[in-house]
Amino acid sequence: MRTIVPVIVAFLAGFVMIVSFFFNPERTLLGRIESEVLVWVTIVGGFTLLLGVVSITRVNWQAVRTMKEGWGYNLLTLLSIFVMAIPAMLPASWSQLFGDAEGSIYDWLFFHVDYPMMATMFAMLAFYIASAAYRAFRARNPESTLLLVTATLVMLWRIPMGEAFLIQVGDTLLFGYNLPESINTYIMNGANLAVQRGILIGAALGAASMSLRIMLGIERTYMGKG
Amino acid sequence: MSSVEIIQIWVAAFFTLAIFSFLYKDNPFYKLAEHIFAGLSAGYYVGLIWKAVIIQQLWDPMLAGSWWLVIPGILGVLMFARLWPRISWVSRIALAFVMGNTAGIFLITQLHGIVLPQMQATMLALGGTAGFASALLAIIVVVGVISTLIYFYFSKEHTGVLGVTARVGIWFIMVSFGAHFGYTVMARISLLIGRVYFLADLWLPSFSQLF
Amino acid sequence: MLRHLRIRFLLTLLLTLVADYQFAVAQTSDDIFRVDRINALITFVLFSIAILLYIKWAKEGKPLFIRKIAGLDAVEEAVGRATEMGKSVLFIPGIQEIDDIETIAGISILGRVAKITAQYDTPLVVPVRYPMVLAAGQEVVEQAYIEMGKRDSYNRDIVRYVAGEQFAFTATVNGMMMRDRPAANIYMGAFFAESLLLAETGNAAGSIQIAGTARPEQLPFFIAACDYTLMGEELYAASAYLSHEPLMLGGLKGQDLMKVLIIVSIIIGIVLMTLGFGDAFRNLFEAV
Amino acid sequence: MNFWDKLGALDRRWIYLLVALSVIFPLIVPMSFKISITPEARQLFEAVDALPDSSVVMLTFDYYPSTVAETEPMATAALHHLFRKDCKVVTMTTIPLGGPSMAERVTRTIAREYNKDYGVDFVNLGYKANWVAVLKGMGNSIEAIYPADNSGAPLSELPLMATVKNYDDVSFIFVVADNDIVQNWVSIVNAQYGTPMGAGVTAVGAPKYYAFVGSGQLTGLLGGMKGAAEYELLADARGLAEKGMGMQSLAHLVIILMVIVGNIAFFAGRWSQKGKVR
Repeated sequence: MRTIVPVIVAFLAGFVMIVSFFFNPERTLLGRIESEVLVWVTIVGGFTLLLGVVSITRVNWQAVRTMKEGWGYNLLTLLSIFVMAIPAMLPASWSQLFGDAEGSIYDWLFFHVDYPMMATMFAMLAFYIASAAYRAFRARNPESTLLLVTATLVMLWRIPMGEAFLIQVGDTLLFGYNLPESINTYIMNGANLAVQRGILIGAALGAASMSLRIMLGIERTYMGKG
Repeated sequence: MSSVEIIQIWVAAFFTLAIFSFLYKDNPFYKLAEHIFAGLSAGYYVGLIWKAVIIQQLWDPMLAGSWWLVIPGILGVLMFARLWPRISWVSRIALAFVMGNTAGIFLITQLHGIVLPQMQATMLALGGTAGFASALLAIIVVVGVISTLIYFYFSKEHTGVLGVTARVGIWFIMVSFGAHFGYTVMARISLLIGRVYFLADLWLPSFSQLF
Repeated sequence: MLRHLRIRFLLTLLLTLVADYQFAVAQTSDDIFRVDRINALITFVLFSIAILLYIKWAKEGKPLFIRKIAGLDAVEEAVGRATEMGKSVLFIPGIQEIDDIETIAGISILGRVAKITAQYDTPLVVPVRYPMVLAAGQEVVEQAYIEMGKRDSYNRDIVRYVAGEQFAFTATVNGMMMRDRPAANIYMGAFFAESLLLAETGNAAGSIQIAGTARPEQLPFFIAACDYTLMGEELYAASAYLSHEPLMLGGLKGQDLMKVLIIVSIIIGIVLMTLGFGDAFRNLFEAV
Repeated sequence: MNFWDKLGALDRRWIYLLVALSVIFPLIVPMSFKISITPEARQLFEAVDALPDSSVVMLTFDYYPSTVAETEPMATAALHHLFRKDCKVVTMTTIPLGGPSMAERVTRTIAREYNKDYGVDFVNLGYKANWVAVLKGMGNSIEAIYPADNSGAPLSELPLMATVKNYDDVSFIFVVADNDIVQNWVSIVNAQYGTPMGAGVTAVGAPKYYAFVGSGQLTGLLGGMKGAAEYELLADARGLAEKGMGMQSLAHLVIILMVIVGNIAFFAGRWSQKGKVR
């Protein structure tokens, strides 16, 4: 019961999609079912996101309740959740601070607090890359040498200053050979395209094989224990 | 700049700098920012799902007569059974519904939308009449695709012809990853530029307004 | 009997679903069956048979050959070096939950590493980010120590829980690296932006570094900063090679068979195209 | 400790400082360069440019706030181009964190410049969960997946959506994304419904999508901030990406320099140690 029901549900939810692919949806009952199933999936999918929120709330609440070291920070997380969520759920007709339109608390907190932080998180990586470039990226063998040389060429090619430099090099040393153009043709649309295609095909087979196993209930890791 | 705008900019600048402060070392400002960030993001989800799913996809249509939407609604609520170990198996039904559907779509689209077209695009005429450059490009693509596929083929030892091809594959892979490397560096720097631009273009000018 | 019923059920379901109900509003094509998608149907059927057959064989215990991945030799060599130097080995099974297949692959490679460290009494440290990964990791390592007859050398602190967000976890692990200066750092699993920071610190600590991940945006950094890197599918193959888990092994073999078919079709296509009459063959692969 | 060892052991904060300076310097001393256009960007621009007036174009905001520096200039330039051509624009997003807010704000800001009316000239569908089902479901009926637009107005009340029922009524899909979703747009939507599409992606993802341009599944591709700058130039909508190119240039040079100096220090250090042992 605990496994057989989910396995049957998973199979049917996937089976409809496969059959409908090979038949004309407009003329069969299938088309109707397919449409409805897809709507349902988008609805259930929404609840998965909420589940994440509930477990963040739980973890932080535990920390606050047991006064774990640094629980003040956890309290801050809890407060932030409520300050953001509650005004958003109140109808905008009550006050323009509610809802999610421009001028609401929700919109303001997103654009002036959440947004800059998220944008900055990844901006930090520029610094990390530079320091790793200096301290860790070594041409230790022929393979990594080739990788670093290609990387350098591509980095030069993607900036206007570097492109001008590459054209200069081509003009003076290589009898007017257009270096930037051949980087685009032979590296990006040649070797790179070929390898990405090979990897894409391999990854697609892997994803399809995983999907097949999930649909048939052979693969149940996603269900977890219990 | 109005005073509201100045406050907005200063709030955003404070949190930007608080995150950047991690570069020096882990510190209370970073921790503060990090925890507020986690909370606001979770709160954003609540507001979004409330509006986009619960109101727009469940409540309104059900009031309009689509009573059967109560089924996905219940399935969605079942998802929360995960939080209580004793009944957590019930959540599997909802999860299986979503996973099974995604798997069904993927199973077909990966083969039909990726494998077939990518195979077809590799079937190039070698040594055509279009000139040296395009002939060379066709050879690079063909050799690259096949040798990459062979590099990731695990059912035979890489010796003999297979070994040589796999060796060629690794060189191709290194060129491609080099390109990837260059592009990724570019991406991270662009993001830094975005933030520096904000600080220099909006935040700094606000100083003159303040004093 | 049950099998028979299952097939009957499927057929009935199929027929009900595709019966011509004529409630078409706008018809794009007159056929109920999409004849133009027959190539996808054939691919789909071939693919399913290949995967399922190999999984069946793997479950039955048929000997299925997978070549040893060169990266595994590198892992063993690195652990050997650590033994010679009398220093520890650091292993990180990625920073994702246990339901990520990269984490699962990482954990099965951890089993192999633990066996070698158990054999030579080399200290092993495994920081993890999730309680579930902690449980799985402890189970695998304990099993390895028992198998090597070193139950006494095992302690629960080998696999340890390091809480925190992505960068906080990274900072803690980096601290461990600089303090203990392990002889070898092994990264196997799902890594994101922290790949850079870990590999850089490991380099500064003078450790040998072996990495394995399937994320294409992190691979180049690992290749440039580590001594050996398992790329993409190699990670899964290494794990299947070690664990002989039927689902992984069967899936991998089935995919391999498909790869052969794909390569052969591509070559036929190229030959026909080069000879000038390949368009008909090429059109067989048209996706509509 | 000799010179090479010292160089190798340089504190990383000096390197951070160097990176910061390389990005700040061009702000103080503005530099301008000629930006060249790659064929992939030109193909995308030409495909959009060749659309008949008042065609319906779907523009996706499939990016998180974390990559706005790369992606938003693309979305902005595309909107300028589309509104100037009098195309009808339908926007949507598969990103739960910020996607709907950013789509709303960017689209409305630019629409104001061209006096476009909401509901007639453009519509923001917003977000629905589980993108695989969303992408597939819009092939049958957009209204089934999106009963209402982002602000809650029923689709039946929006004049534009009366003519846009599913992908058959969309002439072109312009995907702006910072994740693997592009691959699903291609394999689910383009492969099954045949709607032409082009993509603007972050530089991290760009190398992969050359394979889709090569197979004709994508008509064109913009990669990272440079790609955005190219589209800004082509569409004559100069903005942030073009301004960023100067900073980008110096920072790339710093990274390249770091790789070279780092390797020299490493190998020279190794070489001098070898000398000592002998």
